[in-house]
Amino acid sequence: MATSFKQIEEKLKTEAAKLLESGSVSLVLAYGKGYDEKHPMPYVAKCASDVANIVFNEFCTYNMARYLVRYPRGTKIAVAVKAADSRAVIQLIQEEKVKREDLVILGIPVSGMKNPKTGETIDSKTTCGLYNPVLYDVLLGEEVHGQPVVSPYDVLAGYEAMDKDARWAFWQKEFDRCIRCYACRKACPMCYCDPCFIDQTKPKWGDKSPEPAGNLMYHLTRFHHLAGRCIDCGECSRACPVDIPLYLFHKKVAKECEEMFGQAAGMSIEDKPALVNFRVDDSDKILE
Amino acid sequence: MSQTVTPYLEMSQAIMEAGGEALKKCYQCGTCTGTCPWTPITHFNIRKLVRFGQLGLDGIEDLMWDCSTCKFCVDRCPRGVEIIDIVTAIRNVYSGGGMLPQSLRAFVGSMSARGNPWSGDQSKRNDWAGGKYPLYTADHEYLFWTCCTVCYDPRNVRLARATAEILNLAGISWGMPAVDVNCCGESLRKVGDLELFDRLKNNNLDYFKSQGVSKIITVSPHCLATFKKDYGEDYEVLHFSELMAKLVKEGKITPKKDFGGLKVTYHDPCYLGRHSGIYDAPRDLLKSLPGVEFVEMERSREQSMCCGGGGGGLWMEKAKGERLSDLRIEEAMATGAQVLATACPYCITMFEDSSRTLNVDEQIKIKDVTELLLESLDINIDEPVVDTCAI
Amino acid sequence: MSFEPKILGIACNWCTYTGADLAGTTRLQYPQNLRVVRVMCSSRINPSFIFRAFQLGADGVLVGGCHPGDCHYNTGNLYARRRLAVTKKILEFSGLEPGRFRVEWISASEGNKFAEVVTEFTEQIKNLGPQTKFKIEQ
Amino acid sequence: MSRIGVFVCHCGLNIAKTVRVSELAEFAATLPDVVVAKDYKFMCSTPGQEMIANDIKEHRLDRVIVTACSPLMHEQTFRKVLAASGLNQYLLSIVNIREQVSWVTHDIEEGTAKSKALLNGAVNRARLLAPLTSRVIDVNPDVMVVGAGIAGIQAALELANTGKKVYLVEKNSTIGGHMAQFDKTFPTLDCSACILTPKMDNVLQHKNITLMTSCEVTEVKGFVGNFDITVKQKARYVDHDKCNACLACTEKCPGKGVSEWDEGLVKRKAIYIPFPQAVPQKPVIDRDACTYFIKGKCRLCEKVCEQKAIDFEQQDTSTTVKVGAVIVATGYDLMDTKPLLQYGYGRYPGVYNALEVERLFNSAGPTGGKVTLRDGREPQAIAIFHCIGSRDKNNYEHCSRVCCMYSLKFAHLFKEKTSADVYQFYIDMRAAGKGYEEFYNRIIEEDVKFIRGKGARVAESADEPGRLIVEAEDTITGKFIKLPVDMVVLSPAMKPRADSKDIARLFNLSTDKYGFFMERHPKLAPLSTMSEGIFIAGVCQSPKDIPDTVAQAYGAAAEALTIVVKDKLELEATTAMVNPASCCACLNCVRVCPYGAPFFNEQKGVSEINEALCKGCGLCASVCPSSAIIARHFTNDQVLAEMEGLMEF
Amino acid sequence: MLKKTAINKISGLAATLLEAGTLLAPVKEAAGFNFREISDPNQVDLNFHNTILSPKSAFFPHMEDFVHYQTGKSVLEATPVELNLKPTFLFGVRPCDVKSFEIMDIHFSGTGAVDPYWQKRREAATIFGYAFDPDVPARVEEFYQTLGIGAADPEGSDIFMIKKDGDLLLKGITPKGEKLLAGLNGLDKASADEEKYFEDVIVGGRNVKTRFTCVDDKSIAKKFEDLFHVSDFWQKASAACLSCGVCTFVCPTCYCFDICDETLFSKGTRRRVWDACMFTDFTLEASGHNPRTQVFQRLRQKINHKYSYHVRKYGVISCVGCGRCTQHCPVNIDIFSIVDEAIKA
Repeated sequence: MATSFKQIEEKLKTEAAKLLESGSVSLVLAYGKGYDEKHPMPYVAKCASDVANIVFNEFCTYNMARYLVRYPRGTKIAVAVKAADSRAVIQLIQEEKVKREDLVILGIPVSGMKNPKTGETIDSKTTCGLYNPVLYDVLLGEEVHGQPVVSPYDVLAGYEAMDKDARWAFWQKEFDRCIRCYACRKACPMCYCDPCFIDQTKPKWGDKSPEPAGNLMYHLTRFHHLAGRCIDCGECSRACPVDIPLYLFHKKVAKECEEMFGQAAGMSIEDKPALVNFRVDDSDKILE
Repeated sequence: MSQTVTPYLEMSQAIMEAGGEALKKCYQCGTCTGTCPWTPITHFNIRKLVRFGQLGLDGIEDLMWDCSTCKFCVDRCPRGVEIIDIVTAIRNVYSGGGMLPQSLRAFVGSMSARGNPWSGDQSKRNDWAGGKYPLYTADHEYLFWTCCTVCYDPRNVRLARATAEILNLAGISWGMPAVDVNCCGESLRKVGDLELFDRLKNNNLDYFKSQGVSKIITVSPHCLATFKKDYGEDYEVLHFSELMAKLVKEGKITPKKDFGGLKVTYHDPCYLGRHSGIYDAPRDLLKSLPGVEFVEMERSREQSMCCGGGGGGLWMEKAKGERLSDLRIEEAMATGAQVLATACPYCITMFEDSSRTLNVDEQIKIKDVTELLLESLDINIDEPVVDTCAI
Repeated sequence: MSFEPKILGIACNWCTYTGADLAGTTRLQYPQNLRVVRVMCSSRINPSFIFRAFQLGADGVLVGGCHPGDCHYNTGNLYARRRLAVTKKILEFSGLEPGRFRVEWISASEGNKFAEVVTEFTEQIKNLGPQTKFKIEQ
Repeated sequence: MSRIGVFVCHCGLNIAKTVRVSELAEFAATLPDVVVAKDYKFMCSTPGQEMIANDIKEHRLDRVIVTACSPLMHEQTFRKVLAASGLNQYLLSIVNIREQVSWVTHDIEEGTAKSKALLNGAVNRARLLAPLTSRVIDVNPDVMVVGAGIAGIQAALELANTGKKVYLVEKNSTIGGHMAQFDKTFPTLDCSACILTPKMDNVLQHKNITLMTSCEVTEVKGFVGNFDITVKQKARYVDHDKCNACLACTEKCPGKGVSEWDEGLVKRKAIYIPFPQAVPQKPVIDRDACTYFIKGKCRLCEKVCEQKAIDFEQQDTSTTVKVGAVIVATGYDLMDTKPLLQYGYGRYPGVYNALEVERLFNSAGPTGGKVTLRDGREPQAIAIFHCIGSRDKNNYEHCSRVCCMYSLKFAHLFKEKTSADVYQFYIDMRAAGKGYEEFYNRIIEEDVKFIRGKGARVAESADEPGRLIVEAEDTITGKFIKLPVDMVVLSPAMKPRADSKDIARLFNLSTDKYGFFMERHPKLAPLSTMSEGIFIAGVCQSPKDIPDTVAQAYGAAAEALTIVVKDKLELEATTAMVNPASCCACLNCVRVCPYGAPFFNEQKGVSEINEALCKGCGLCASVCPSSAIIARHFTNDQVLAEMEGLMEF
Repeated sequence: MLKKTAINKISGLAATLLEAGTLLAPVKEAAGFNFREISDPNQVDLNFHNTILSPKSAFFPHMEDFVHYQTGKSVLEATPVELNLKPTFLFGVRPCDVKSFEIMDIHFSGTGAVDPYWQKRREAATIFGYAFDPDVPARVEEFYQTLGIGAADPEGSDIFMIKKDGDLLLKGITPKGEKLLAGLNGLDKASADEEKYFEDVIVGGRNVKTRFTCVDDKSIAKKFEDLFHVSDFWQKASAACLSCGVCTFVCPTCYCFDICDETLFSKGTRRRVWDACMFTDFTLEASGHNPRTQVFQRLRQKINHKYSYHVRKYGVISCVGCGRCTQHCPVNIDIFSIVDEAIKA
């Protein structure tokens, strides 16, 4: 029997209070009240009295790993993570953006999350399909079992089967809508570059205006930068105000990377990010 | 007779255009001649043939019909010259000029008229089956490609039936081709009739496409090599020995009968060995038969002798003492083997002939690996009721 | 007039560029559709170079590097292999014809391979026709 | 706004034949920022260079584009012109319209069109070129020579004689290489030992040479002028400092090993010197053959050694040597002919390979210089097969260059030492070299039979046990020859040392497909490599004879000297740097750099690059997601601009 | 005079307008509704509450080309982009959004420096305001009432429209609107009941409940001025902020832009593109210095600009309470809550 949202919230509060009171962390990245119940917000508790503001419900979709890089290296942080979020933490550890010993990972096993924008239950096909955190120090509930096991890549079948021209037309339609608000990269826990390559003027990789060419350059390059790093939380797609299904492309790249390099992003802190790594016996077949 | 010749480069050009491009590469070291199985027993000189081709010299027509396309020279050639392509091209150029030897005319004629080399009635192509086996449809996994020789040649019909029975025993999903398919055309191509070859090929390809064929089993290594290399399409083609070796290995079929110490040697057909690189599958099969003592001949595997039946040799007359199959039988007998096994209907035909003319057909039996396997599986095939033509 | 594609080549200085020079030194003939950018190592190739090349109207892009294991910088091309493989997958999933992007390992001694690859690739691009998807229309 | 000058070279007709050079110059003149565009017959000639220099001054050029041959050819030439004219040499761009245009097409339309596109790209790139300053580094004056065959010995001696300190590293326990195995050398037939051993001795005595035998290079760090090379001293189990070379140990040793020196034809002791003139003439223990190491007891050698030089506890040790330049002269192996089943090598005792025969002739060899077969008989008929594995698509495509001549030498020596009939089976007789044709004529007159046809097969004779039948076509008569002989000599292909790819990796050398080291330019820089400061000599580059090898050794020594005679050295300035404002501290650069040049500055929170270690490959720039790394001379801007130019027309 | 048409026959009206010029109207898209230029009258869909993007793009497009140029040998050939506008009908704008045009006018023409592109587009346009549906409650994010805007304020519209059951009632507000309405074919005359209904809805609109807090322009400006240095307030407010540009891009009163030159080969365009004060590089100076590197600084700037600086400079809050920024914020940052907190602080 899965732990209820309310129970998780209580445990989250208890753990947060304990950690802050003992001084073992200086902040807890969790969820707090928003302007109504259906719209909670990412929340940073900095002292024991902040803990009362912590909430957890089915609308707390945000990937709190995204906020880790905001604090100076060495800050002791407790972070509440769901399944995919924990993978983001692992990936950040791999990339040495945070150190394992500076973190207390509060794992939340959960299913049935809802998108606060639409109020609908999030289809697990649009995320990494895990329910339990991969890495945690404290698990704030019982592991979720018995949910249908979905391959994170099943959703791709239809798009992979598409004729290339149809697929081009599909993506063109999607990317043409982009208004370059950059919510996708800002919501992404792995997009911590500032400036982003697309903001550069020297070199100027692509047009700044939301035109097809610049949009294509921005998105394709971003997919490449996230290759082997995207942990499939789906935040980019949920953040997008014009509903571009970015997760599809990220999934495709993640799938190819997993097949080619035998490693999925954010599954083990022992791994090295796949694209700044190699094996001498990598096959030339990957280029075919 | 005058020694004076003038190089006739137009002829050389014609040969290159017919596919003998490799002429240019040859530096006349003689490795081919030194390797060629014909060199010690006939006047045939493969290097000379290439040299005559390079310069377009007269006299080439006396040399060009002896090559049995065994590929030994090609494998050894330090320049990587595709000598068989040159032979084929030369034959094409000259036979196009009406220089086809008498013995091949019936062969080519039958190919042209009936689509098979044995003057067989096309409608009777599948008579060997006696209606017992299904025609290939898209529902079947494999097309079992029955070589014309196993369909029409009475000696080889056993091979077709043996294969069919083993396939059924192993539970393979298969069908045989419709009667309107043609010979794969391998020998025809090697005797140089590239145009007719293309016709036969396209007819077969149309059939494959119309039936949605993707996997093919052949009994003849000649069909195997042709489908793989000359049809320009990507079918999964398996020689029957490969499939059987796999089935035995996986335990799908288990040879039972004990041969009681039968001494068997194996002759590598050129088109299965050097042309297709399959050496182990038939050996593995033979070794899996209980009570068979397997012996190798001196020249085996990559260095195997040729039976002389390739490149149109099967249809040509050779004088006694100029037959490779005779030499090969002697070599087999020197091992003390009671059975000379092989895996090619052409080799079978050549060796059967030789063993009779050498009068040793009682001492050494010629068998296809398939036949031995069938025997070990205790399957009895009735004598086929087929109206075969005269050969 | 028949379609004459524009093909962008990006070649590493030590192997493929030198191999291309060797093709010239030995007077091998190949189609003139390829225009080569020289970089020091195939690992210098930023994936965005490839995207940009197609946006600039390249009908095909050919990347040449040292054979894996023979990189002048030891391991550069081993990284490049992975990065370019991902680039290729991205291009394909976006809907670009798979044949338009190719990576070949051509050593400094393989002038003939360079000529062969260029000839074959040019032919392939001709068959694919003009690249219109990424190209920015002006 | 730049002021660009474009200079189009005709290269005689090399370019002008398939590119309309004047049209190209006119085209250049229409491009933005191009203030002068000219074409000229030979831009690299003195008048050509002067023209560029004058135009730089006259038109106040700040960028120069030379449209000519490959930058690998003349980039340095024209950089010097810029430098002499007061312009930073990195403001030069070369457009390669010879190797990559005019020589690869016959069509002047295509050639001209492609040249225009390439030039347009170069103009785009030139605008963005930045002046760069070369780094100046101190140069270590010492040199390392790897491999102590005739090439390595000669190079080491030359360098040492100029007063430079040389580390001569040899894998084996003695120097000398293959040449020390020979008895006579063609075509003069002078005694190999007589000309080589004095040199070997010189090496040992030379105060400037540090001889490192039984040593292997395990790691190479640093760069031209400042290499740090780690050398592993393999355990010899004999303390050579103590050993006085009395060799009492070798007499008493009961162990038996296979003599590598004698190509496995005989056995040697477990503690041994490879041959009497070995340098150093001090023994080593072969662990695999030593009774003590195998069975745990014996130590006879230790007992007889008065110097107490035997040390069974000795371990491999490593030392690091600092040098300014390296000469690699690792030589060759013969190809293994066992897989060529048709020749029966390894199966029939009568079949020998060339090096085995060299040992048979050698008076210090296994038979004391007598030619006897493995069964002790003297051969009555001998066949020598040329081109075994050489000139052969299935094995090695190259001609091994020395086989014809040494096969002739063998024939002579066989004639001299036996009464056998000698047959040469050859494809083409190659005797280009001083005195070589004369030598060939001499051997013909010695009644050696020449059969023009490649040996096809060796079989055992059915009639005469122990004899061999060789088969081949005599292509001159077109007859098939079956010849009974007692001995067959194979002249196998020369191939690089089995570990040449490892050496290449260590020293960052390119190799061809067989593992021969690639020279920087086949004609103009045959001894330099793509790695600055590393030179090659001898057969490790390609098969060659002793005179050529020695000539290369002299050359390589001179090349190495050009580096180590200087105190300071200018390095390429094309390194990478980090723009700290854009660095997002992802550490990708730190992770990927093969040279460890980038590092993370914790204090500033950004990556930085140690430019002394940077070799300018640009890998860091491409893995930098925020484009913070600038790969100088190949910046993102420059590449993108060039691409845009190339694709415009 | 009040006219009417059945909402299910709206395409007829659309077709008429389309014949007369350019029609911009709400269109249903994958993510929701947006104003788009209509090519097919059937595209017009009034079954919306409000659009994702505000209608500001009708006068201030995301991208506006100013000059096309060609780089040449020595001279740059530049051709200014002329706007040749047909009469434009901006159809179905909610009252709070209509109010935003008034605020934007200050910047693009009101201070004396006239932006010709804005002005020309503005002059060519006839605005069809559209009251929020009286039967549908306001969205939780909306708070236009706080800013004194009614759900059915006709001011600022040329023609104002109110939905009544299946009908759409239209009334000319300005002379321009009246004239246009009079000339439109296919509209029915409304009944007296409907006239009364129309006026009732306008009045009732004043009382439609949205979120409300008492905001006085001057005092809120002062309040924020006082809070400027209370960084704790801003740190808390921005703790979740991702610093993306969604809020500014959907905002009807954000008008910041960047001018960029986009060049390819020898052709180029000088173009105005929306920019966002929430982007890091918004304040990046050529020297490399950036006065606003922290998220809280940027959020503070945005809110101060709207509620403090703007009031001081132009006497009016630069916010119309449409609630788009809150609704589309990926992490639910709510400007109303921040204002409310500030008042309480």
